[in-house]
Amino acid sequence: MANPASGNGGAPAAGGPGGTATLESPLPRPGDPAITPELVEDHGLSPDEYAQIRRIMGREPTFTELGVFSAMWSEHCGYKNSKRLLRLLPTQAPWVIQGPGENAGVIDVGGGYALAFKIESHNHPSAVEPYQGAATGVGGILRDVFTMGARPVATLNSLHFGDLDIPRVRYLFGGVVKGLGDYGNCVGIPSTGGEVYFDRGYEDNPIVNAMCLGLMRKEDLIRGTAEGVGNTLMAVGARTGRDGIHGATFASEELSEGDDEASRPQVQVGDPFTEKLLLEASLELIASGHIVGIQDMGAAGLTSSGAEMAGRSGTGVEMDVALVPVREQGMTPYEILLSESQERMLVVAEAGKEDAVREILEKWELEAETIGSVTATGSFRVLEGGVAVADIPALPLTDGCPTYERQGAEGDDVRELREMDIAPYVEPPGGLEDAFLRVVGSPNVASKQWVYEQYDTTVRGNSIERPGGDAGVIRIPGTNRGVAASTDCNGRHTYLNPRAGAMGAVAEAARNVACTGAVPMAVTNCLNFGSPLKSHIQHQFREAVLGMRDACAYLETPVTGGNVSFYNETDGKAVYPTPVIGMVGVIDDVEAVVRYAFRDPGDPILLLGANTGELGGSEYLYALHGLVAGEPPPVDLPAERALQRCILAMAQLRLLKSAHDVASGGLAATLTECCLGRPRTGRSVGAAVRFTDALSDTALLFGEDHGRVVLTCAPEDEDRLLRHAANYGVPCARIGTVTDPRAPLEIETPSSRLRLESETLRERYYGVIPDIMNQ
Amino acid sequence: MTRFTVEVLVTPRPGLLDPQGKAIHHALSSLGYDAVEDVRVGKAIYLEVAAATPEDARERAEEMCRKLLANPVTEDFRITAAEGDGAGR
Amino acid sequence: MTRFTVEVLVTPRPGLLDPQGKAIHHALSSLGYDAVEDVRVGKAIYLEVAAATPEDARERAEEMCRKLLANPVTEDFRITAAEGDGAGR
Amino acid sequence: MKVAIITFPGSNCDQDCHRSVELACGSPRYVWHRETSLGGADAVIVPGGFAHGDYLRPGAIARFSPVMDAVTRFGRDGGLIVGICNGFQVLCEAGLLPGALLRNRSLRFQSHHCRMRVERTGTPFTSTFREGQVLGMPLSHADGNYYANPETLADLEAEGRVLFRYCDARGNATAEANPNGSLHNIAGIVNARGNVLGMMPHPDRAIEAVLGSVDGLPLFESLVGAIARKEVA
Ligand SMILES: Nc1ncnc2c1ncn2[C@@H]1O[C@H](COP(=O)(O)OP(=O)(O)O)[C@@H](O)[C@H]1O
Ligand SMILES: [Mg+2]
Repeated sequence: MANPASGNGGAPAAGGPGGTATLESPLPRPGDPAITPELVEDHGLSPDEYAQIRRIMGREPTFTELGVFSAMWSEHCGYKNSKRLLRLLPTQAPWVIQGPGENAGVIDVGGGYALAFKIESHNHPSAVEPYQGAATGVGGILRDVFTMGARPVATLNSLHFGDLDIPRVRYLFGGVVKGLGDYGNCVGIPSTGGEVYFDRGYEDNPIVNAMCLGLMRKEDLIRGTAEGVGNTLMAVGARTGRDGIHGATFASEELSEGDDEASRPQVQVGDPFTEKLLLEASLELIASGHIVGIQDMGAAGLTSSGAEMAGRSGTGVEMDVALVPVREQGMTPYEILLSESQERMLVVAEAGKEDAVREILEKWELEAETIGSVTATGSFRVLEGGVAVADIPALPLTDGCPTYERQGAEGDDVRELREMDIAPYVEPPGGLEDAFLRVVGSPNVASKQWVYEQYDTTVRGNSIERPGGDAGVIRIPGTNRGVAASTDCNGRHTYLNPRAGAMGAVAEAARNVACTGAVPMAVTNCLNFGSPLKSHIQHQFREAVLGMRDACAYLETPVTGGNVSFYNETDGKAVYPTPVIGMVGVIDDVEAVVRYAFRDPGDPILLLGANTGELGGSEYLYALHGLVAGEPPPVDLPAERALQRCILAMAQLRLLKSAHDVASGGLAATLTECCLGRPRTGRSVGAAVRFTDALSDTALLFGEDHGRVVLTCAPEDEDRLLRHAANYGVPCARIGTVTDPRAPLEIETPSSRLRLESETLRERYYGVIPDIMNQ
Repeated sequence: MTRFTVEVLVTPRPGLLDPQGKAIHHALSSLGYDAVEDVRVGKAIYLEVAAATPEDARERAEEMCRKLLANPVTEDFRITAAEGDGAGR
Repeated sequence: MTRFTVEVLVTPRPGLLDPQGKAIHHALSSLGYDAVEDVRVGKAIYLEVAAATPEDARERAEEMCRKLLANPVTEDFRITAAEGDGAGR
Repeated sequence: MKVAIITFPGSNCDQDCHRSVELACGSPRYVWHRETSLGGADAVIVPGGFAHGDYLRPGAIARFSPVMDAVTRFGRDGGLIVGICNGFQVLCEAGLLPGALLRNRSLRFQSHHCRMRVERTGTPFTSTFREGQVLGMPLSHADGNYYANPETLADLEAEGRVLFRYCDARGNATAEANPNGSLHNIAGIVNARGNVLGMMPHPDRAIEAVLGSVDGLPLFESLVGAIARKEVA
């Protein structure tokens, strides 16, 4: 689904446009259930919404039409409860080629190339069946990208789970990671990064968001439109089955003919091999010039792809469901229109080019069937063996969904937590060293090697920076140019203060990109929340959007699309508000990419940015005290922008030997990672670090203040770096020196001295997740 | 206690896409086996269990299936045998 | 021609390490199923075949096994059933 | 010095191999799996990926692709063939190499850096390496656990047909250095005649310093050199 952040907000057309009158109106189909208020309610439509549907139609809708409306006016497709707020997001910049509203956003990355990118949630399917749910999530996001004409070159993800000591969480986590991996690996797309958080706030509702980056020559961009009256609609790819038919709850007997209820599974199974074929075939089709539009049959399948393509081009479509290749017998129009079977596309072929299209698909052992055509009627018209079963004005279907903006208020429980005095918890119960090892060994901070080694990270030979550092960097094939990407959202921060948390997610994602030497360019987002019908969720959503707006505007990283996932709750308990940010950036020369690990003994270590010691919402409080409390770190946007500009300038001058941002787990985590280096290939070094800040040891080592990066450079470049920082007005101080391979990490503060052996840190940092998962 | 071999067959639920079955079907067709009309692929699991009676062995196996061996969302299971040692090897 | 369902069971050859079986065994043990002494995991493949007789169906399946369905280096196969339509579903 | 790179519908590393051959000064060309001829190629690479989705068993379906008859004939005639990762699996299934690749001991897909020792130089695939040289390169597979029956294994060892063995940084073939459970830490083998190589790690992903390793490039240089020597002989 397209995120209508800048939605064109078309007012619903009054009544059906002219032209439809000459065609016969659909009649109820034999076997259709009667439309009752209960049936309408089961379809997730309010009485008011139903009244509006009747006004649009000028009559009672048929059962099939009701299904179509229910899908298109669902939260997922219609953005009922988010559209108005999303319009506040900045969406423009000179480099934005395609903003919100398409399958994926597109930006100009220079050298004649464009980058298509998008993130999407698959939370609920992953909670039901983690392996298939996650796998099909990857499939969907790949299709969103290659339907723009771009070849997928990298995937990322953002995962949030409950605590790993719970067996079901381990099952979900293991299944999701395997599902993401197996699917992307088979299609042959390297994974370049992501994030995983564990917190009890996600125990019943895991968050599984998948992101994809794709590259194309600028002139190859194609959109999901149904242009050209008389052009041909073709269903391409896998056959349509009864999978994932939209969430109506009535008895199954009314739905299907003759089949038992077990034949309508809610789970969709992914077929990555078919996806790979579909990817190659689609790119070949687009390059052939035989087609004018293409779109994934994703959520709400044929319905949303057909209606959206017509809606975008102001045309109509007419299709006959009897022509759609099906996997099962006896499927009704309702089922065919709403099926969410995977690995399918809707293609608009130029009239007369159908055979050429079929030929390309055949090469890839796929089917392409003509199912209808583009019309001038402006309506979404569906036949079954020539008999009309649905005829709906397309524009109101796609743009006429009623939107709501409810007033929300902060929940009292959250306010209490945020305002809680955390001072009593600042003293670590078992001493500083114990606290250090527990923070570094907390699954949130510890290495995600166990995760990303299940993903192919090197296929296709362009992975410049693989998972494990700040942002992934992928080279544009055949050039020296690279694109960087990072996904970020600290759900604890957004829970305690959605506005500051969302700003922080944008700031952190941009900082991660900047640390590699790439310029942050644009954002895709995935907004994972509870029920929008609740006041405190509305409040969270609004605040998060506003925080994202401010940060994206200030950092000049417009939002080009994304996804909203509401109703992430179980038994009335919602997930933490989790606005995941997927940030992309560009670097001109991948040889200049900056890595995160310390390199050579004797190199000076500098801290860019100021320590303020923010412990609110920190990993320290959670790992040592089980607390989610306090005011999370604020974002100083001007300081953040200066820091990022400064680091980019340093990278461009090739003054940096390493750069690593400070996030979860504070300086303790960052210094540990810098010393340990990459697993398997890296070389651990020690460091001698000394802080003089007038902060408590805990605040200094574990504070998660934004706007900080740990750098190293060659000894002779230290002065230049300091002068640079002064020019940008960014605090910068030398905090220490890199020491010998395998030497300890030694930290001195005004009140303590710590000496952490390399082997101890390694065991904690690399060992904890494998130990839990292999138990 | 005797040792029994319990054969557990775990199959994808009807209606669910079975990409593996589909691919094998496709391969068999291109090898000329046109008479094959459908293929579905599941798992065959052989458990060597110490139990007092065959029924006992089956019962335990059934519990294991529900708990671990089969995924109730996507798979059905059948317990087809509880014989002496080493069957199904 | 009648339609038969042929059940093909493909199992790792004895003596061969079966990491999947080992993992399931381990998981069952940690769930407290101490009575399980060994686990081996193979594939269950159901073929819907049009054939004149059950024997005919089995024979064809055997050929398919030798050609494609089983790897002779690592796997044994057994054809255990050729029944009417839809069995093993 | 034409090198045919076989492309199955699910091949993912065909482009990586193409670039590797180019960097080694050979002339790569893709051969689609439905072709029945290798177009006069001097050597063949079967690249990595998921040839036909790797359903059933990796390589099991691919071996019936039309092009495999030509590849098999080419191999039986002494032509040089390299199978990398999925290509190794395909060659085993096709009977061009002995043994089989089972599921990794971890049961997980594994994608990470590995080290392997060059066991023998002076072959068409290893002439530019040093004996005992420790190479570092990525591996990326779910089924790389090499298995062969005891007789086959004994033959492989006795005839010096194990070309690459997983090892640690010092070159010791230890159990810890074995990523997937392969018998005898086997990472790559050749057939009895010595003209067909199969290996699990990816030399095709170790051809540029900016990507972390150039240890794979000599393999392609050896291959191209062997063809050239044959040409002038
Ligand atoms: N689910 C995942 N998939 C792939 N890579 C991941 C995943 N989770 C974490 N990583 C990688 O591990 C590294 C550390 O992640 P994280 O702790 O989230 O870093 P940061 O705090 O800098 O964003 C990053 O390089 C990230 O890409
Ligand atoms: Mg970071």
